[in-house]
Amino acid sequence: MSAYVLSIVSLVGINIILALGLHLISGLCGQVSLGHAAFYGVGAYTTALLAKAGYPIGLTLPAAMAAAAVAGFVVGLCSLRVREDFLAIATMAAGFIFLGVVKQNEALGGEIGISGIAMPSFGRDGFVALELGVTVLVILFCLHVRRSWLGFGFSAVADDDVAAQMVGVDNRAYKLTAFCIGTALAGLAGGFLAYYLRGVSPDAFGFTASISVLCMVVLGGMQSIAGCIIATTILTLMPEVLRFADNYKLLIFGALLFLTMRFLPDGLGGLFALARRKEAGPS
Amino acid sequence: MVSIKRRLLFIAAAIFASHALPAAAQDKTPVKIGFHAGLTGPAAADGLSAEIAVKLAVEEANKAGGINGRPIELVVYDDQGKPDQAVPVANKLIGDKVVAVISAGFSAPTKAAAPVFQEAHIPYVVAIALQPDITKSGDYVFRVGSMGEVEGRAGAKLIGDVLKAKSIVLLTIKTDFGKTVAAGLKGAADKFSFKVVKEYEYSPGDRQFGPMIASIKEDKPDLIYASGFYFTGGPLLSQIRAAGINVPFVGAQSYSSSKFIEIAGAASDGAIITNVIDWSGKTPQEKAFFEAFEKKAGFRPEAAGSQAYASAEVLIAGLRAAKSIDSVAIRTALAATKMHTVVGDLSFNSLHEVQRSFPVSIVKDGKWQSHGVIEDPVLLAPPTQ
Amino acid sequence: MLHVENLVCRYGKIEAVSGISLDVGEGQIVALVGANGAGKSSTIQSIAGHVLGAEGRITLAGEDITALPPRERVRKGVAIAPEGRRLFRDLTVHENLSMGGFCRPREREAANLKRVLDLFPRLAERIHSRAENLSGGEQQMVTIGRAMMSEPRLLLIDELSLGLMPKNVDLCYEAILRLKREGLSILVVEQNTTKALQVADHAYVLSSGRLIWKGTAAEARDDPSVIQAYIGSSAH
Amino acid sequence: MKLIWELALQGLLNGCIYALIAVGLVMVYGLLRVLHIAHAGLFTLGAYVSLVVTNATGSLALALACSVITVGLSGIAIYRFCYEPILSRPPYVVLIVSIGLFIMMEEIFRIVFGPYGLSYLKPPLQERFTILGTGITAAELSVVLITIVLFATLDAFNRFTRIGIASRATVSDPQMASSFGVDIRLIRDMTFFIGSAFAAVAGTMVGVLNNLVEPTMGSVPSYKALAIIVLGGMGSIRGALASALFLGLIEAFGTTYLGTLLDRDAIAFTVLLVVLMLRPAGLTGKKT
Repeated sequence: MSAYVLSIVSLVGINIILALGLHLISGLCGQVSLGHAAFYGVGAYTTALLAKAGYPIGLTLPAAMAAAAVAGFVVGLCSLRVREDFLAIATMAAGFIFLGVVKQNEALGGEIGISGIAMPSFGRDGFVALELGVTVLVILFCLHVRRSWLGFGFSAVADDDVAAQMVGVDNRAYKLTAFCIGTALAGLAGGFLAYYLRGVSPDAFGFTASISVLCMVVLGGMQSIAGCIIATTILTLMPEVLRFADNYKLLIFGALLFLTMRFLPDGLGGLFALARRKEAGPS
Repeated sequence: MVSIKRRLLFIAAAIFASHALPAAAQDKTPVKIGFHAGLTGPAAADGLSAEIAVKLAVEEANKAGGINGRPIELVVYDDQGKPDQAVPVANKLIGDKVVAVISAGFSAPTKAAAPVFQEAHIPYVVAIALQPDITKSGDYVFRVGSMGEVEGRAGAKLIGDVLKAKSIVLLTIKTDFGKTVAAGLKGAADKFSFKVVKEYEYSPGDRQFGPMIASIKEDKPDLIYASGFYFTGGPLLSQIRAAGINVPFVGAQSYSSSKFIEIAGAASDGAIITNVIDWSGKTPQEKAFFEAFEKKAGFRPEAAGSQAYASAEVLIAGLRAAKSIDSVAIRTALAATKMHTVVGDLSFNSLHEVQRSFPVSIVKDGKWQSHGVIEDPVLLAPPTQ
Repeated sequence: MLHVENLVCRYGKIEAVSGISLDVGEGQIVALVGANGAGKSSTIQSIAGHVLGAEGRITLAGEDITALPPRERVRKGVAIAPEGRRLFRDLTVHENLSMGGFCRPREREAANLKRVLDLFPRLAERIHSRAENLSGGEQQMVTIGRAMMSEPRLLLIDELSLGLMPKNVDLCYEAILRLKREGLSILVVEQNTTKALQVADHAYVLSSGRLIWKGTAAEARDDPSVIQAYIGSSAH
Repeated sequence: MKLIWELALQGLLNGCIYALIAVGLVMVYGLLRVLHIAHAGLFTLGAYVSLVVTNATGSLALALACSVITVGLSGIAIYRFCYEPILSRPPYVVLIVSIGLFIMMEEIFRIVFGPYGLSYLKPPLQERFTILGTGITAAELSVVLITIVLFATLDAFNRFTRIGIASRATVSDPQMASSFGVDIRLIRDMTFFIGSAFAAVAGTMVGVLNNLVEPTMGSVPSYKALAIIVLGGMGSIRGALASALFLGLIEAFGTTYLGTLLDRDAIAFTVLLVVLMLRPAGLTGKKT
């Protein structure tokens, strides 16, 4: 594989981890978040700072996950007070505050960011292999969560959190758990991104980034892990595939987003469900 | 492993080339130069201007015989102003077998691409990205745009020595450019015996500066120095004047677009900047560039376009001087650059940061006009580490 | 005035009302009683046109209104004071009443308003209060008043006394009797069977979506066992 | 003291612009519970139409009229073609449709008008006045006056006309309103028209104030206006005005006194978050 293909593949992997994190929070547990990129950023900055200080990747990535999960726990606690659109906007606010703090903090590189992170000792190919391996594990983990009691709890909360509470589901605990796991995954993705870019700069974790992750999850169909993975892959590859369209690339991107959701509101997951139903139809 | 193999191949190629020089002279296969910038998204204004400039430089070079007889082929990719797009773009350029690359991308994408090119040993000429760490990626990275810190020092000299201001207010745009300019300027304030009475910061998205201006009125400065871009500086300056503050307004090259004057209108009169290009266009080279660019683009070149053009000039000269497409040879030739470009005489220091002087421009009669030059090789020496 | 024939309402696979027929004569008060979930609300909402896909035939003064949307029914003279009152919370009493008469010419609004305020003098005092700031009783008055603003021939009232203090229940029933005397036909859904049967001319008892008893209110009143047997002790 | 007065004035001025932009979003949100991000694209469209017409004809008044009509009708078109068919879907579906639409609009502006931004050939409303010891330009004064007049008119319309009351009733309970004879579709069209027309006015005034109309000028309003919806507490127009002015003041004083701690957006959103934690239904919203 050429370096170009490798770089694309690893970007796809990072985005899948990132999007699956949001999938858990917004798709499975129904808590739409417009601030996911902030946790991505927390992970990336944690990794960048630790890697610059000489710590190995075996330590930086778990630390990134932990830091993002802690941030996720705090935001999750706040978000317990608000619901639906207010929750979305509260998470958006959290994203802007994260960005504001990072930009103003010289210890975090301020506007300039952090650069000069060394590739892990096993080299670029090894890094890509590690990252893809972890991506597969994350996918398996998410599939597992969905089938577990945890997943049922999430779906119950997503369906109707008042009703869920009435039948004895502690929706606060479930929401917090979803936030922690989802943001930990975002932190992991951020950690990989820091190595991938060999540095971090604040603007990569802004509102636009949060929106594009949400697009991946929604386009995939909120309920479908496969849909989420495919949508993420498509959206990540889109700039590459559309290179020929150059000037019209973002326009096409917007149009695709618009048209897909306008005419296929259940996302790609809905398409699969439709296909399955058709297959099963005659019987 | 790969890089060692490639290096061996290059050495072999170089040996082959040196032995078969007459044959190489007949070589008409194009030399590929890569180019990336934000051509869509928020970076598009600078990116498109730079693209026009670099294409212009390549056309002109091809008319003048290309690289020692071989035509130049420009490979252009859009990084959308995003760092995560820049890494695949860099790898794709490498896959396209470019011999060197020009970046007119902003800091974040350029910073992400620089290590990729460094590891592939592909000379990388950075036109406008000002993030200080970019050249620290390694010895294949060169920067034609002056670092913010250096431009800040040039601004300090302009304020203290030329405009004789004693107390100034500093308005810093929250980007790496703004922050580094502010650091350079504040660092040199004592040397040029003026005081920064207050520093304000604002975001690139801001267009309404009322509260800041209200507060500046209280500070009663002799001069306002504001880093920013034409789209912030234009509204800022007209609002400052509308509020009745009539002290000199000084800024950096990022205002050099004629849009700045268009936006600020009459208020722009007398605004002074440390520029990258001498607007009087005294040398035939500059004059020709102005005319050719304006014909192609429909507007006058500003900082991004000029620096991208200069980067192309530097790279093409380097390729010609290297007499081969071996990366080491190109790097060596670039490091030895000492030439006159549209942005003046320039050379690189040990960190491959550019050393050059700053023409000063002033708005008069609705046009940027030449207003002297800040020349001080010691003051304007870029950092070496 | 109203004739309902073989009404069926389904919500998904659940049949809430299975083939009910009933009549409301001109100038009559008819009570529709039954336990919770008997299908009373579905029936009355179907008559108002609020239930999508209700089957059967509904005629108003001989005119088939089955296929009409709610607003056409209001124009024809069917007004509802719905369960839970559903006032426009952010609007004032005056505005709520005004909305009731939205489908009638504006010139008649003042006269209609006067009629409603005569009926419920207390609303005159609260005419500029926001609906959400009213007491439960006042809200019910606005709900009935709002329906009256549309100059109905048939008034539907869903769960009139639910959540009201006895004093206010009496006030509302007095108003209804007055309206009846003015010639209005009224269909009341009630869980408070005793109260409903005191004012009604006819009564229908529903259970599990079926009509299980009908007759005059007097019959039901005289023979409490009828009601007791069908609805149980929950009736009071 | 003078500084505080001037900061307040500038804050209110910015607040007026926020209010003009946000009111449409608030109205749409109240009616449909849709986060109408593409509204910020209509704001930009309004700015472009006004600029192009003014530069062609020399009349800002004519331009404003064209802008209001074009943008108002575009608002209706967006509702009819983009939102109406998917209203029964969960809110995030409509949100993503709206985001897609906004991206498309920004890109179309860039492709049609270029990425550099356009300016007025003869910038209008440049005269300067001194009021209560403070200098103010005609453009700034116009913003304040327009805001007062438009909001007063809208409020009167909503309070005293039948259709205005009907539209508020529709916000409160669409089904009941419809059953009393209100044509819900008409109300929605009207809401989109009025909201978009306000955005057109806001876009025009921002274009005049900055003498610059850029393809991306809607990005900051696109998320700031969301904050106003929340602060104002769901769909209340008076609440929107109050919270827009509040946000303007917070930013004016915040950036002046706390600018070294946090940037403008972060200050605004910190306040938003604090308000949300204390009053989860917004500043003027009801307690849940």
